Amino acid sequence: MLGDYTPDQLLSIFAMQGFAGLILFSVFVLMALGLAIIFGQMGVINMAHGEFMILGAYTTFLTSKLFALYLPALFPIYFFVAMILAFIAAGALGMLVEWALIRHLYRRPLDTLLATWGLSLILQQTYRSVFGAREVGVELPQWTMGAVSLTDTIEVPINGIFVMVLTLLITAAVGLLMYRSGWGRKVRAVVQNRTMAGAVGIDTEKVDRMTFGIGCGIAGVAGSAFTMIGSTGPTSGQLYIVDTFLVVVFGGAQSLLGTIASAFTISQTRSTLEFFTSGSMAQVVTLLGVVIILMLRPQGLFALKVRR
Amino acid sequence: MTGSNTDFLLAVEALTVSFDGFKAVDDLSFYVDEREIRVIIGPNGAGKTTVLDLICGKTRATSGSIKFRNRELTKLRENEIVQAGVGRKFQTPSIYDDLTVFENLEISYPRGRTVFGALTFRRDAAVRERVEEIAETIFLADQLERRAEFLSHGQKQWLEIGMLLIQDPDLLMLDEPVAGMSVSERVKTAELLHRIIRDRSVIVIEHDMKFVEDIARKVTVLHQGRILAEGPMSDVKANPKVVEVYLGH
Amino acid sequence: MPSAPAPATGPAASPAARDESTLFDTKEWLAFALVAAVILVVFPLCLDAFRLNLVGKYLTYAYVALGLVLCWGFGGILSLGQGVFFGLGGYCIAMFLKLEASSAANTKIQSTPGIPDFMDWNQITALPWMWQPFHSLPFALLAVVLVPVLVAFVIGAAMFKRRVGGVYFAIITQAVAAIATILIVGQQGYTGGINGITDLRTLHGWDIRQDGAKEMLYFVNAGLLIGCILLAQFVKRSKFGRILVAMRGKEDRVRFSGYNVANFKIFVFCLAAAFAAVGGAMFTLQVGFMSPSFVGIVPSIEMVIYAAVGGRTSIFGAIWGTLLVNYAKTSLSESFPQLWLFGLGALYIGVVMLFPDGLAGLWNSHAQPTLDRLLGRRPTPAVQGPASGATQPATLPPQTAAE
Amino acid sequence: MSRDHDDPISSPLRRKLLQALAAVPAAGALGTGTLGLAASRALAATSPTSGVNTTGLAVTDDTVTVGILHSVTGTMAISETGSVEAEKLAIEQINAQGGVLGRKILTIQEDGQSDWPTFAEKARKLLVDDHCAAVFGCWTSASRKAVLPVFEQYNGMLYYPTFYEGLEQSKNVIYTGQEATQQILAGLNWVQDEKKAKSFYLLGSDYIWPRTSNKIARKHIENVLHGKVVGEEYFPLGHTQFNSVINKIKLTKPDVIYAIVVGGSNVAFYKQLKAAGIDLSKQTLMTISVTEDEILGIGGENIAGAYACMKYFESLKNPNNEKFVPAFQAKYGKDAVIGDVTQAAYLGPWLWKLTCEKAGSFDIDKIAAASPGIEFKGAPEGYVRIHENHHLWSKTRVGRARPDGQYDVVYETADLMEPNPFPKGYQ
Repeated sequence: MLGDYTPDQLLSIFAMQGFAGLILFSVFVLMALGLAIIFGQMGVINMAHGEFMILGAYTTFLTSKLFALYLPALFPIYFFVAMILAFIAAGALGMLVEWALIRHLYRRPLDTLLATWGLSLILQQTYRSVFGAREVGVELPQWTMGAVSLTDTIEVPINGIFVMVLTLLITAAVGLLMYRSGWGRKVRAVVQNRTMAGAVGIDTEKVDRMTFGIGCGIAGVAGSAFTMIGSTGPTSGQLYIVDTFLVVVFGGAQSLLGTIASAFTISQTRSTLEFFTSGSMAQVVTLLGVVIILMLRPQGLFALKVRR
Repeated sequence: MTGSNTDFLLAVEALTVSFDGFKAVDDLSFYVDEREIRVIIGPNGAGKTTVLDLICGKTRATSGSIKFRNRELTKLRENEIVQAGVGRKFQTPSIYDDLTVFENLEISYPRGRTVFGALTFRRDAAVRERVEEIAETIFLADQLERRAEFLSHGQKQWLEIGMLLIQDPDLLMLDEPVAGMSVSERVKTAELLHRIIRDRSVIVIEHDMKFVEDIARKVTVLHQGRILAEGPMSDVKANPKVVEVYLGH
Repeated sequence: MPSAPAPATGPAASPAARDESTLFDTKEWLAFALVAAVILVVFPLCLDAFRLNLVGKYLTYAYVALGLVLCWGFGGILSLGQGVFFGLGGYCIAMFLKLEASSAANTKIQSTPGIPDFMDWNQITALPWMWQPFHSLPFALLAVVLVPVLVAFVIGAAMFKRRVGGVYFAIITQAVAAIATILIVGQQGYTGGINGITDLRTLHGWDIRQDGAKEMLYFVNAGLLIGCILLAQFVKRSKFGRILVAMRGKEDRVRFSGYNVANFKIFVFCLAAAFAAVGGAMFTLQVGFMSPSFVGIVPSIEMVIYAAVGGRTSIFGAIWGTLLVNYAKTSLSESFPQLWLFGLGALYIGVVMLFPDGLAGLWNSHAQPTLDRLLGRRPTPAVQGPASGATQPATLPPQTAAE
Repeated sequence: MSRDHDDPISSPLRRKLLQALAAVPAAGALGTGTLGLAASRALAATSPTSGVNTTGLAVTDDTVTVGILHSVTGTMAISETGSVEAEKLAIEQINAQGGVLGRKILTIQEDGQSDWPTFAEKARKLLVDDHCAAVFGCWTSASRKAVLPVFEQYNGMLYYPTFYEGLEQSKNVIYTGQEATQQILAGLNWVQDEKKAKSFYLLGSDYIWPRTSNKIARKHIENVLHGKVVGEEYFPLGHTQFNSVINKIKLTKPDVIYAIVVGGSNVAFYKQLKAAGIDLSKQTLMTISVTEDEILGIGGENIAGAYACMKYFESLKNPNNEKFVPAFQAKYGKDAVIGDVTQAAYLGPWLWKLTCEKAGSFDIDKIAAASPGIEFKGAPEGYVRIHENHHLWSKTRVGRARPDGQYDVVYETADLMEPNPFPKGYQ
């Protein structure tokens, strides 16, 4: 199919495909980051991760309605407020869930899997009861629409750039938080040796709750950002679960860097395949590839040790 | 790298393992005779447990060779090493909490170890007798129907020893067998060990010096993954280097 | 080393001599008799043809739950992809039935008569090679079990040999379920796509849509299920069952007792796959079609809850759990559709947090002591024996077994 | 059912097919619609139950029981709710006019739970236990495929509302929605005439309806319109990343994007299309999968300018629709929107009533035989008529999406389009 194009066009194809891949990469990172913290640091399988994302999306939806109603002048910037609210809402729910459910289930990862699946069903039904079964349309500020033309033939959608920048910021923030802040040290201490961390005066319960809350909060922000590119409905979150888990596992669970690298690998593969084959085949081939690689290299791409 | 053939029961040669560049065991060589009792001592982090892990296959060597009756162990899977005649007791009691004492011992009984064998395994008289005999040895004859999880710490240690005994290994490796025991349990364990080390080779890791002196003929002192000293207890005890890094503390 | 096998007549005085050579102990006999009586006698007598068919459908899920009890309850291997095996089994028999329903005479109006209608709609002009052997019933029956077992073997061998377990295994099986669904839906020319393989009519000329046939199939289904229960019970009572339990807690120790753990896991995973596949095949026969909606992630996880509600380590609990959850689903979702999803969600949480041993646990901790007390007063020797925990000690987690 | 196959010459299926191919549009000319309405009460008085019900249906002297079978729970509940509402509204209106053959309609509603075996089960229940005289229901093809053998085995009557891929015809089903050619061909003709379109990019969700529809579209574009298909692509259900295909679209610059994406993917697709700078006021996009219902989720501003090819739009101007829309909104709220399928579902009870009155009976065989030629002049979409192949003759319309979520009707075919579920030359 490439024979039909001039070299110039080919260049723009590759450039635009590269951006498409980068956008997909950002989406994956945003999805996986919260989960990587929760799963990687706490060993908890949060099957309701997608529902936390959708909570963020619904928060954005409500915020947009409120702004349209009461603060129409500020509508263009409502999105930033919405993201903060999404973080708070999802984070607060996350902490509540940690307190009510998760803390009783540490060391029983398969049970957290089932319990959070139950939670996801309950959340879905709650969304359905509150917001209706149909997807809601989130009205976006005008500036998020359209594309930036880099050259005559290379165009990049603004919302894609927005998601990329957001991903960069959040990743940097999480990195700082985990590796440069006192709180991050505490988290890592608790992960490595819970008893010892407790003994030296770290409130492990509080650290757990905060970690879980922050992981869920990031999911909320991701959900908020996804209103730009995806759908917001009661069951939309479920669509993300498989991809998200595979990204985290493929990256090697415990390492943040691994998660990012794995998101990059998977997104670029899929985006390239999508271009040369079709959407369905691309997804099957990518999933299959990831599963086969995981079978051959169960520790994931970048982890140093096998966790059992 | 493959080691040469020897008359030793166990020949460890040039054994090295590194974790992310850190050499936990560094170019280690030592030999264990048939029916020898070898005690390994050394400060924390000296690599004692890692050596046992390497021999029993739990950890894979980076280089070097481990030969058991001139059979290379580094390439075998754990279960094959066990079937070759090496038994291992872990530092913290590693038993099956959800099973009874009887079932714990029965699982360790060396018959029906394949899938098909396990499906067709029958609890016949030979099995029962052997289980009861071992239970007698490890002071648990009256606890056979008890779930292992409800045993005391000392009893769990004994049970694990019993699980090794029923395998009847030629080389028995014990990692701190008396750690965490009460005084009376400790006495009984010493007595138990004395009985079971009689007709096989044993490698013991132990911190309890009195216990070590009691059973050891030859001691290997490890420090930072290497052998610091080796020889009869009395020699080792007098070795100034050993005193400095270990005994002096 | 003493090794002369002898009949089980060891020292009788010791409690250790409790007889494990029989398939059931007394309590299990009762549980088995109850299950068999209910599904073979009570249901057929009390339910009309419609309800009986419904229960028959529920029971096909019980095969999956049964497999999960062995695989997850005993072995600690949680597969979130059992729907794949259920589906594969179902598709294998559906392919045979579809070919029989697509005789040249029945499909005259197609541009290519003699091939399934959905192939014709997808411009396929000749029967694909992988469909060819499904003209033969023996092959199809064999494939029902062998194809899923082969898939399970490949997955299991790859994963367990490399010691992937627990959560990782669960996530990968889930991905497999996702892949299977996308493939089945996408390759509609070969699989019938999202509609599945529908309009199945006869099995060797025997019209499976008639009430009589459905009743017959119910009994075949119930019989096979009882066969699978017996097989599961055999595995549980054998040393294999105890090794599974041992593996669940201390995998390393089992290795150092001289067992190749991976082989045991592969076997039990394949067995669970085979059970699920038989269930899928019976589903197809009783319901009359197979579709990708039983293969995906959601149905696969839902099947886990059947086993969990019954009590993840209870073979008989799996049957009751499946029946109960499905009954609740059918009746609750009719009258309170909203409530049902809340209820199902709460069920997952409750069964994990409050009743980890499900129905079986509740029975053992509440009903059984009462029953023992009642029966203890009467001169009934049947249920006498060691205290309730002792007959099934291997399988009960601490909460209920505390004596 | 087996009879059909043992003796193919007399098979009703085959006979109808032959008739369909022979195309006999004149057959429907004999109107029964007005006659039926007027005669309803007279018939009631003169039709004893034993006469109108010889097959043990749930008919008494003053009631007749029908079933409604849709998903009220599960993933399909979103789509099927509108159909349930429309069917209930129609039944209510019919009852207000005196019912069918003088009998009030009672309904039994069952929930298919978005689960195909459940649909089959409930269909069996409605037919075997409840002896429903007719069932209005199903939405997805998968659910229809699941219940079809049940309806054929127990001889029931299903009124199926959704536009679908065709390739099916049964004595026991009346298809009140369009089969694929009715939805596609006229729209493509229009877009070629109006937009001088030569090149088309086909895409859709990966399952039978979009694939079959695109297949028909491709044949029509290549063989009839002599245009070019520059790309054809499918995405798994629930797919949310369309940037790659949007790039391909930008590169191939098709005159028309022909999109049959469904569900949540729809939302993502149109948002990303807009974000990528593809302006639907300049780039022609035609869809057959977005009704007013779907726009609620997509957001009107994201899809404004796109063309949809349907038989009904809520904004349609005709006397019937001007009564129907307010009636619907009076019952279900003023925000309720009415899509193509909802309107088709509304037709079901009315068509059944008219057929009963023509046949003078509730018996399924008589209904099936009397159906061809039944006309309904009160349809919100305008005049419709049942074809010998049990599908409806109806017009095809093209609407242009407005930012407020409604469509402006920009074109409608002059004549009714003939339903042709097994289109020769398109397979």
